[in-house]
Amino acid sequence: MIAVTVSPAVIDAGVEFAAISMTGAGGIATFVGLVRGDDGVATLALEHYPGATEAALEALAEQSVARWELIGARITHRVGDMHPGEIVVFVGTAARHRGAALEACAFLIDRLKTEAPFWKKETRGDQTSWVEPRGSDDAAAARWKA
Amino acid sequence: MIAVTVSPAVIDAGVEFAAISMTGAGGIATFVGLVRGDDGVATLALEHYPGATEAALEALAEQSVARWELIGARITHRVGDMHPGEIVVFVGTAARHRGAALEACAFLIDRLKTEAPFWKKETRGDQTSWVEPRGSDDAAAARWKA
Amino acid sequence: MTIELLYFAWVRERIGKASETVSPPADVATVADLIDWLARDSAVHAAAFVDRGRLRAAVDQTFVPLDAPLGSAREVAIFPPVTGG
Amino acid sequence: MTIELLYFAWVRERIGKASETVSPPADVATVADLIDWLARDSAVHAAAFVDRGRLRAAVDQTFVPLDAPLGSAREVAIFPPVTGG
Repeated sequence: MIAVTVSPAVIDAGVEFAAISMTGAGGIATFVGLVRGDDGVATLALEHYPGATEAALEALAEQSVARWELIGARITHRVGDMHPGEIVVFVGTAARHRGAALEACAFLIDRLKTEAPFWKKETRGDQTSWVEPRGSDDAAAARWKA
Repeated sequence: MIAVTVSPAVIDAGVEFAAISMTGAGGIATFVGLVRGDDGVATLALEHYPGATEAALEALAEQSVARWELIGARITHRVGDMHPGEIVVFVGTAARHRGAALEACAFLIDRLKTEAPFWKKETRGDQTSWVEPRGSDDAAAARWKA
Repeated sequence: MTIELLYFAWVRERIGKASETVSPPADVATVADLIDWLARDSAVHAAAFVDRGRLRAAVDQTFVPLDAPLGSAREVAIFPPVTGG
Repeated sequence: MTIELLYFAWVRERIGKASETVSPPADVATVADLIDWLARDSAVHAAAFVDRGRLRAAVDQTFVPLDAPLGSAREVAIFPPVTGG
């Protein structure tokens, strides 16, 4: 079961978790990225490339399901304006065994960071700036090369 | 923030997630182990060693917080009788960066499996049997040796 | 050849629009050629594209290096490195 | 020396009780000695402890190998390998 959603709607972790756990799997791993409350960002704006984003996320989900024999993979990514404490992205994986679920979850968030066309803009006070890509993200994504 | 709970109460993933995400961290990783619905188990009974269990889980949580500089670690483990689809264990980690949260989450569930005094008994039809330890669990735990 | 151009993030902001339709000449064969051609006659485009190393592209929604051929592309997107998740 | 013994999982089931209080003689120095001493006079204990390789122990709630000294232990737990999570 693959489910990919890109939307400006607020992400409810409970709803997301319920969806990925309905697979009857023994292990569910999730990663949730939130707008951090500790570095002065008042608003985080997420821009994306409609159509290409969903395709990129679906391709990643399909790769993860094939590579780790997942029962389910779920990616829900918010776009538009959001605020500290709100969820930017939910990644959930369901598998018979925990190792597969945990690895696939790390794979999805690492690769999503470098392959899906999203761009973040932060507003701090009256300053607005686009987030610069991080070399550590490229390194994290590269470790999953098959 | 370390929170360890061992209890016969039903575990609500939404409540657990809300607790670990209240830390203001940028990344939350979770692992949830459920009673599998696909292998004929009608009842899973979890026995534990009161006192020693909580101490073992708290020691693991403290190790994870120190090693990955976590903002929070939460372990909630159910004991007593439970049924397919119900949550056996919730592990949640909160960190500034996703790599720390994901690794610490995998560490906690791997080590919990081999170091915390829990024992599982499965009932299938009218057959009851204690779950045998798996060599793969020992291997998974061993990879975290510092 | 008619191409729908899409811009995202600070590329979009610097160019001042999210999309435009262009008809480059036949000798514009790669994404890099297209960027050069756009920059040639427009100071705004030239400024947005000044640091080629910070540009990424997709042709018909597939991510490609800047030296990739346009082929019979209908949609070309130009944007900074992605920063989602 | 008075020791509170705790049994868990199938060790508990085979012995038929969750705990008992014992006073072993002074030459019972290790957990393995304690197991041998319990098995010597009780067929039920002997049967529960027959496969030493499948037994684990904790002394005063600290996990130890079977050859660990009892010291001045107040609580000794004997159980199978753990299978939680």
